[in-house]
Amino acid sequence: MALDRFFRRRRPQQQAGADLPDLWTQCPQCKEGLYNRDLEAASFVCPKCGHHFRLDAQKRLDVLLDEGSFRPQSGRVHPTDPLNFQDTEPYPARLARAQAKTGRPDAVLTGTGTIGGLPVTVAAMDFTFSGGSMGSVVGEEIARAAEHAARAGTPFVLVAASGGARMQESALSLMQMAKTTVALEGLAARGLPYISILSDPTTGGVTASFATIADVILAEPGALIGFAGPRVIQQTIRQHLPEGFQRAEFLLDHGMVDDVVDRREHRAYLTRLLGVLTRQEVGA
Amino acid sequence: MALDRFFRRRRPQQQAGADLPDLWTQCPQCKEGLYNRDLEAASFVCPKCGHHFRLDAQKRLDVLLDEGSFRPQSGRVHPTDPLNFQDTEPYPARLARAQAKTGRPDAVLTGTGTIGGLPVTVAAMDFTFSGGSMGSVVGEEIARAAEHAARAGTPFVLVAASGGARMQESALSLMQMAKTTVALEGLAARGLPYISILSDPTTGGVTASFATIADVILAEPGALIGFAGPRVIQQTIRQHLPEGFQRAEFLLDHGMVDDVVDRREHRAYLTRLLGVLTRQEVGA
Amino acid sequence: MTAADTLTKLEARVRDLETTARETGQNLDAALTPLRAEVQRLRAEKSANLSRWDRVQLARTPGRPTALDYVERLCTDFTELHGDRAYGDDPALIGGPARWQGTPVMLLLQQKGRDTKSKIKRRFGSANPEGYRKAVRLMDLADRFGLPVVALIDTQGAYPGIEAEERGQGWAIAESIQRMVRLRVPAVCAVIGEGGSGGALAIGVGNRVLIQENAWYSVISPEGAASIIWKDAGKAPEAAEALKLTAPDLLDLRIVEEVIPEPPGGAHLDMDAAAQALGEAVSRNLADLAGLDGDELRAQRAARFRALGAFTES
Amino acid sequence: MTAADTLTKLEARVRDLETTARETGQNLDAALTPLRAEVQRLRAEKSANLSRWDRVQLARTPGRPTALDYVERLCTDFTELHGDRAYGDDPALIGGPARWQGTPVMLLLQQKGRDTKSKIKRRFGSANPEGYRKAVRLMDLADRFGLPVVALIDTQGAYPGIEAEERGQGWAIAESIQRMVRLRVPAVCAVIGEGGSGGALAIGVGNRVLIQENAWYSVISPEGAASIIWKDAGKAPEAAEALKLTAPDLLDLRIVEEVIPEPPGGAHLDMDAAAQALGEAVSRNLADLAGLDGDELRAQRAARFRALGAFTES
Ligand SMILES: [Zn+2]
Ligand SMILES: [Zn+2]
Repeated sequence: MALDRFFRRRRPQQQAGADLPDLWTQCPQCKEGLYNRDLEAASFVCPKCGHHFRLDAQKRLDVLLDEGSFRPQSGRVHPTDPLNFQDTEPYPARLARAQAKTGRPDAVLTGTGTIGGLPVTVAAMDFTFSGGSMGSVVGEEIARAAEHAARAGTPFVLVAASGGARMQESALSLMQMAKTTVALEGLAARGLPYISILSDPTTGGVTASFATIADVILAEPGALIGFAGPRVIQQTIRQHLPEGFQRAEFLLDHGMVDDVVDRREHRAYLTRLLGVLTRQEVGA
Repeated sequence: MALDRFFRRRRPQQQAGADLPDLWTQCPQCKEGLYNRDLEAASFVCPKCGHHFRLDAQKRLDVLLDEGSFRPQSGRVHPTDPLNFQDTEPYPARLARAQAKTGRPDAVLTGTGTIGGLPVTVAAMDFTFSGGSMGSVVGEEIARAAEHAARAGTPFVLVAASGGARMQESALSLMQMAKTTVALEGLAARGLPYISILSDPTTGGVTASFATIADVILAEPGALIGFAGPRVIQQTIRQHLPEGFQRAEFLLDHGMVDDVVDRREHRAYLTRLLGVLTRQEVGA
Repeated sequence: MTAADTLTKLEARVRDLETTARETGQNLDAALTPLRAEVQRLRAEKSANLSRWDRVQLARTPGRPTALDYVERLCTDFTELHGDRAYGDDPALIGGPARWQGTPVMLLLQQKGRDTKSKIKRRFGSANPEGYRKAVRLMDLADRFGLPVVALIDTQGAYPGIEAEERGQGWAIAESIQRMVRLRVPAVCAVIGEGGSGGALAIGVGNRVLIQENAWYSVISPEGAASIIWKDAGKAPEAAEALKLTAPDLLDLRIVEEVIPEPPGGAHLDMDAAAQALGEAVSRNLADLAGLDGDELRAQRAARFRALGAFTES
Repeated sequence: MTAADTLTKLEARVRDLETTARETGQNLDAALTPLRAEVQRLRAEKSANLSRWDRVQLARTPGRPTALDYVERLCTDFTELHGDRAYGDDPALIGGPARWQGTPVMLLLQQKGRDTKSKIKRRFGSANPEGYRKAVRLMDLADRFGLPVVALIDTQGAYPGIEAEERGQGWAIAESIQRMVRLRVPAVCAVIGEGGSGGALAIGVGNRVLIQENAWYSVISPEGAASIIWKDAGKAPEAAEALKLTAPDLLDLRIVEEVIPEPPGGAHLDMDAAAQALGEAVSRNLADLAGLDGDELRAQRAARFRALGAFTES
């Protein structure tokens, strides 16, 4: 019930984090033509209408962390094909394509960096890799990052972007929901903050596990966030979905997220918040 | 906002627990004439329509506990007039009248007994005393009973019946909500079950403190249970209250009570439940 | 004639003879006994050759025992506790204290309903957030009173409704998973029919996870997978193959510790026998865990789930 | 002429002179300084003679500082966290981490609103169950991160609405009280305006409870009490007398540890000075508690509330 909506659809004009093919990009919301250089300077938020372009994991961490502070940790763990999964093409072929496209073994990038000078451990999901779907590698890397944060005594900041669990690893994908939850226990036990940022889209198993048990949950404006995808809901209940349903602002109204925060404010917001939660004076 | 509805109204025909003036009583719900002897044999539940008559504290414990097992503990703590409270009459005069009527220092009766042979500590609020209002003595006796249960290692069973906190002790009454909560901590810490039974009516401060933090909450059929009284709500929102609003069955639908249990089943229900929760073989 | 046709015919003859025996008062055991034995043999043979899709269909057979059918056969002193103390009571996910073959436990049950009316009321076992929040509350009680948790899983998934989303379906499932990770009492989970997605895992974080022979457990239903892959829910049989969702598959993947045998032909053909096998398996696993203290139980459960996943490392 | 009339007239003259000074650019301090001193003296005199009902009215004066007015003056780095993670976000009871005069704390604030629109949105500070459930969540965070809790109480009571009852208003308040009893961090509460009933106590279970000079705290509002006693909310002044709901009364009853002075005439006449006094009192109490560990803080708070009540024993 996870990958249905995003996995196959392409919106190349929205993949601002991928290689930008031209000098400018059209904003899908206000249709304004934007110079890519201006867009990047604005953290890939449309300066005209505030539309938040989707970001790949590397761009995400560039935007979030203090400049030049990122040190990657993920990358050594690689996916396999435990079920010998075959649909319209073999799973290994899918993986190879996604790996070639992103230059990444799987749909997550983790490491360390600083925010406002404060050392943090981070994980960013990569929607450009198989719709950010969560299989064994995503689960393992997030678990390791959380465990690293606990060992190193840093806050853990995770950016979610996922269509849900990865079908091609079936129940093994499902188990990542429990595995990541287990790994996050060390942070709670040590009084270290865990912050999740839900970006467009965050649905399925990710929403029903690590992304929503954070101490503080932020959402990006307009992001689609939910457990069941809108299409599945519509099929089940045969009912019109209300305007703005499952959008970040809707979730704020319904008490599910701590705030909807413009991407351009993320670093300042986290600097302020983490400083208090860790009882330190920070701000670089 | 507590006592408004019940404190002054009298429904003598419903006060089955008080002295029954005649040989028979008319059921206020089905209007059937019932022999008092039959009514008592049926735990003061109308055998025709199931209407649960209100009970005073002594009758309540007679119905709830194994016959002859009750040993009172409350009774030595007496109310005072800390605020020198004066409305249409002085508080001490009110107290004296209620004491004379009930033969009790205040609106609660506590002690020990057995249910299905299992030793328990109990507290029953007495609606016939000032509408079961909670002042310092009610708070103190409930706190002591809870503490006794923790010391003695027994479950604690409380029957609520209250219009709310006692106005005549103002903020001191309010503080009983915190005091009783503090006293109940010992049970949770020792893994001893705390069961509350909400009877008609349970409103105000009692609903917002000890009565609703029980491990298991039962309600009697038809009982009015809520925080704000219906009249206060109607005055505030100037809106019609839905049918069955704040009744036991409504609360069950809304997830607030574990079950609505006929008074005639209370002892059997608690025997079964407490046996499992205390991991004992019971049943007398 | 195929083995399946033979089996169908023999089953009909057994029923005929049983009817005749009842009607005439004659003892026909001399004839029935060998016939029944042959039926059992053919059922076992059939079971061994079931496709994954066959098993999915068995897991959905009308008349397959529901959680409450097992509870009625295995438990005493069950007290169903209602409500999440915040919004509502969910009839799709129920529970409360009981004695499981005599042992005090806390039950968590996904209950599909046994007739049309109760199936609708219980949304075919698809819980709303209230169900998962009630589960959290019951796990709090289990910890407080030292009651092992026994969870019977039987759902196609959490309910995908507008209101469920409004009230935080994902949040509620995540909290239930987290609460179960933190349990300091033993938890034994058994998939007794369908184990669909996060809605199943929400009460599936056990020290031991068992599955009945003809139950399935997967990240997505075969229909859901088929809709995504081939845009055609009708290709569910193919999706079932690909998803490796049967009990033997899950045992291979170490996602379950044990496959609980069902009576030949499926649990619905002999509820008592099915219950007996389930009861024994759960009780035995509870007994195994009884020696561990709260820290050990929590650590064992954490280690069990921390280890799940398939990857290589360079 | 009464002292009150004199005060009113002198206040008007001070305003006139200030206006003139502004308009003409003349320095009129020589005239203003003695006038202002006399105004201060008359205000202090008036304050000492206030009836209980006068103070209730002061607590409700339009323009009296709200919780956020104090936060703006005393706190830095406030991050408002929203939502109960189950149903909604309540603007009547808000909170989040901040630095209170530099000290990291978790704020819990009953916020009435500062203009008509925000007052309506915030239901004049009367919280729904979501508000209290959010408070519970914030207390969880406070414990996790070792942040002392600072609660500013200002409500006529929890909101008495149909939906509030449906979603368990009583349950939510009880949970908030219980959560606060269990805190392992210091909790300092201050009643800054109205402290009405369980809706106020829900965030009032502090190691120290303070109250501003012109705030009130009672089991029921004067109007509510008057409605019950005399069937006439208009008799609220008499009820206020009977309820002994003022700061000095509560100090006598040991329900509060400390009365925080307000500027002469009330906090609304000099928000900065009122904030300064509140900030100092809270900070000093936080400093007092800083040496205690989690067990001690919990025990001290429990003992404090366990001891409250008036009775005799035979
Ligand atoms: Zn735009
Ligand atoms: Zn009747």
